[in-house]
Amino acid sequence: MEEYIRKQIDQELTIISNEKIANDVYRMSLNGDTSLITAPGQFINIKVPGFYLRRPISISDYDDEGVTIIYKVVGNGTDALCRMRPGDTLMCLMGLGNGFDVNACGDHTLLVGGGVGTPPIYGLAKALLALGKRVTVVLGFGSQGDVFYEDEFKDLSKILSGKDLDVRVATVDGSYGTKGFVTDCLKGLDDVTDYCACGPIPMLKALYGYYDGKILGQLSFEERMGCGFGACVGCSLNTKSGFKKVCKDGPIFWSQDVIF
Amino acid sequence: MEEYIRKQIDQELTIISNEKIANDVYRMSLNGDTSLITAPGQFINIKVPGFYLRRPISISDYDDEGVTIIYKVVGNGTDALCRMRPGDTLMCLMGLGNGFDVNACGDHTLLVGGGVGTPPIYGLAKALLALGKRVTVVLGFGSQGDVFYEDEFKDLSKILSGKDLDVRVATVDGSYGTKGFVTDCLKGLDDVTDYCACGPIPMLKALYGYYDGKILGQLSFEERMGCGFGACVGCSLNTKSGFKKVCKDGPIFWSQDVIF
Amino acid sequence: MVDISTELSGVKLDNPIIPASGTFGFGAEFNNLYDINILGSFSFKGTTKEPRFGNPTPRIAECRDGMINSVGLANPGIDAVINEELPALRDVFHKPIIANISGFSVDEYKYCCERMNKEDQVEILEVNISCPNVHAGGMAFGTTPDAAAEVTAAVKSVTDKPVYMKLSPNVTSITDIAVACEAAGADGISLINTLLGMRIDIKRGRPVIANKMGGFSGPAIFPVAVRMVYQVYDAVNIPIIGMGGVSTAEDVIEMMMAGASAVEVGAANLVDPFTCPKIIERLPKLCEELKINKLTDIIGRAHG
Amino acid sequence: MVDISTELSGVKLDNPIIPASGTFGFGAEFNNLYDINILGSFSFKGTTKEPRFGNPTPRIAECRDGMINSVGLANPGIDAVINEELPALRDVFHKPIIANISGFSVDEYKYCCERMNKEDQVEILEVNISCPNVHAGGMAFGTTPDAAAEVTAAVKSVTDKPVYMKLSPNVTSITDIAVACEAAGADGISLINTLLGMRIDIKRGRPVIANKMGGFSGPAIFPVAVRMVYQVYDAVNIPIIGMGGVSTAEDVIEMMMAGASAVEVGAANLVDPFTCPKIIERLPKLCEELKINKLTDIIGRAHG
Repeated sequence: MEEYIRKQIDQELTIISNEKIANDVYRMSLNGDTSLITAPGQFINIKVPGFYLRRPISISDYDDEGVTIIYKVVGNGTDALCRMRPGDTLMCLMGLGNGFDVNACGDHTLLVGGGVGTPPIYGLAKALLALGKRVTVVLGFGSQGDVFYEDEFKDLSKILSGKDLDVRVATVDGSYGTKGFVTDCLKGLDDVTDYCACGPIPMLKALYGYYDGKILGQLSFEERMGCGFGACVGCSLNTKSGFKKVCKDGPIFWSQDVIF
Repeated sequence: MEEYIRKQIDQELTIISNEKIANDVYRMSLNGDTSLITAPGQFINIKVPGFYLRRPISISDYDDEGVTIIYKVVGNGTDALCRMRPGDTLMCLMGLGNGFDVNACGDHTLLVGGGVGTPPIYGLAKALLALGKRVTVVLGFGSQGDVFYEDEFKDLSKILSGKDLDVRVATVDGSYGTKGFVTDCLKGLDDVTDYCACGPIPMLKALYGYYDGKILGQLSFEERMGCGFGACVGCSLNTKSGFKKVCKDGPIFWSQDVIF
Repeated sequence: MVDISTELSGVKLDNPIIPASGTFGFGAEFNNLYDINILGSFSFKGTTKEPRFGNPTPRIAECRDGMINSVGLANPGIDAVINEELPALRDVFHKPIIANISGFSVDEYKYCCERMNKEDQVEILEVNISCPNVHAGGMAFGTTPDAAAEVTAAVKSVTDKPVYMKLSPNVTSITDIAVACEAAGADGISLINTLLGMRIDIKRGRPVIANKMGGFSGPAIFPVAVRMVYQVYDAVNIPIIGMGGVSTAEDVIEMMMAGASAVEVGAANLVDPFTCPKIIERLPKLCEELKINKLTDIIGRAHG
Repeated sequence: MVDISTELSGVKLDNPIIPASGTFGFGAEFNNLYDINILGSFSFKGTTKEPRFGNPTPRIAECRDGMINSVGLANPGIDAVINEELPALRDVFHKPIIANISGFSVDEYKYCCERMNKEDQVEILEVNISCPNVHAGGMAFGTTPDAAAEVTAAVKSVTDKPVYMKLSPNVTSITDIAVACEAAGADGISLINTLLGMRIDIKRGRPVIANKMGGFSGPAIFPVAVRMVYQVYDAVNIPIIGMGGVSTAEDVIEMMMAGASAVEVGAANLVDPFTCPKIIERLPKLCEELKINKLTDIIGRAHG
């Protein structure tokens, strides 16, 4: 079959670890070919044995050897995923979506993650810090038991630039960090040049309203997908520049394009 | 749930071995609870992962530790079965069907197996020899490559009674043993008191015709089954004593009851 | 403590789980395996006036996540059912029984329902106007509103037990049929019966089953069943027994949220004979997880 | 050497494999993954007169061995299809194209088919009278023989390309619809479109998809598709494109034995984008195993 194949996006990955890191939230590391991943904010689409549709999960981190994903158990498919063990293999469509445009980021980029929207922000932070850019991280969760990756973000700073990274956490119920939403954590960040965010729509909308067009943002959207690579048009988004496919034209859209 | 359960027929068995013994024919040994098996000629109904209906496979041999089945790859389900490995487990409905009535067998029982109808005849031979009864075995196959278990039958004799067991083999194309059908191997067996047979309908019918009501036989039937335990009435057989379920009233029927 | 009881036309059920007709015989096979008194009720093998062998074999075919049967209403006939099966069942089963009735003419439906009307333990009549297996049979009645109404009115005239009409999904408008049954006096609707399906053995180049086509059931058809229960709930004001591929407690909840007051479990009994006990065991726990205190509260909830 | 070529109304196809409309866009996504010239043909995204966003999201739900979509004929509209999509496709795809047309009035069907008639690379028009997603749309035409015939006659009057009517399975008698289309001049029949299905999110107690119901496809519906292709093959004398849950070379053979001259592959493309190349690779080997020398020999073989 090789002669017809132009881009083999369906790769077999092997689970290295699969561990719980917060309420219903798991981190899975997988070994395999990552050459198709081109930017933070992309996702992989996972065939979970026994389920018909694949599960699109954003990439938290990757290197030449494999990827790390962080996912929440929200249904039967992710429940089956969290029961899989090291050594098990998964077929994954690799390197889907546009990802964040790191070159478009300014001198001080605000990075915002809400709940399981946090993982792609981690990969983005790593990429921006590697480019020597300045970032501030704000994470929002429901409650203390939902919080994850605050330390991992702080560690990034030490490894990459040697000075402390400003990482702020809000919880809706106030059980950890600032009580409230991510927009309650933005004090003293007047020199922010742009923002990148992934999380629930109300959070994206609140950020959009907070900055009111004064600075631009890259916003990552979620939608129920059929295929994940632009074929079925299941996950459409109506934007100011026309109908877009969240899986292929997105999942990252510029704030000025979004219709809230 | 235990308090409602009266008879837990759905048992988990572990595969010990799974090996090819003839063209498309495999022998699988499974470890597990065999306490529900009561007679040779019964079958187990196997849930092959990925397939909706179970696969009914007759028991070739069993002891307190487990069962041996011999099956032919005839479709996707049995193909998946033959790819399973030692250590894999299978859920099986145990001890289904009536089995052969060994006490009804006479002084010299002719045992006839045709193709993959041979396996239950092996367990039956073992049971009858253990009771000190005399048997003659006739096996029919298509061709030399299809032949299996001739040696195992002969070995039975040595172990159980110390003298040679008369085992005759016919192949349709004459590439092994007598050329022709099992009914071409019956010379010199005038003192046969009764017969037990498992194989294709034409073979059963030929035997029935050969003995023409002079001696009685126990005939094992096959039919596509839904459940295997008498619930769906998928595998009915119209007999002289009424409509019967092959899975529950059979698979063994007395020759005088059968309408050919 | 979660209340998982429910009710069908005044008949109280300890739980909504009812083995579907044709997958549970007259209960004896399953009563050997577990105490069938844990069930809410059960719908016995579709009964006709005369004994029937049914269609020629083979009459079972496998599908992805389902199966096709063309059993063709094999049953011992109403005399044997009343004289042999029901007395035996009475000895072991002390819950309400649903009598499933099929027929090949309006008179035959009437005859059987009139006979069943005298059987005390039978609390509901489920009238199958949908079995797709019999060439000259049930199919016709279930495919037009007029014929469905005619059968409904006829059986209602000979029984004072609640009558549930069991509908075929192989129609353009399931709501038209359901509405016609309600208007003709039906006390409830059972749906869905099997979809008409077919498999071909590619090695032989012939249909797998002798009768070519048959009734397709199993988890594969569940989304069609949920859709039809949802539509019929909007269209009628009588209770619905939902069925079609139900295999888990989650499926039961989904079917009730679509509009079912009780749920029949069919093909699943055949591949795992302990399906019903497993669902009944799991149901209260699942209700707790979903914060459901009283199961009947969720009937039709998805209509929101 | 096995001959796996086939033919639809004089249009020769190297093999019978055709990605189904709505699962393959206008080919660009898949052409990045493999050379789509290996396909027999492909049926592009259902096109309407005006651009359409389609139904509100979420519009995808998962089922056991299948999925529900309520995309609702999202497409860029016929102007953009003719001016942008087809020229781009022409550069990369050199096999016959099937234009899939939907509409909300007879005039709209006519308008679109007349426009497509001028596109050289389009060799067959597949007219969708069955999409169950649009409230005011296609559904009505596909559910009565008269309306199906009206659309057929209208589009035939404006094109000299072969017209294949794509039928909805959500009807009491698929053969009545097919026969009406044939009588009105259809050159072929495509079937089946999706079954109308629904899923409910039991955590929220609400339908999974915004539009409540949608089109159910995938391996789960294959037995219904085989049955309908078999029935329609008996009822008409024009070629059939068979579809509905086809995922493997074995499914292709089964569909052709039921009566299909070519086979569309739908949902399977979405879960494994390499499904069509895998089938095309496997098909000659499977034919050898089954002792089939010429694939067209098996069309309708199961009718015996």
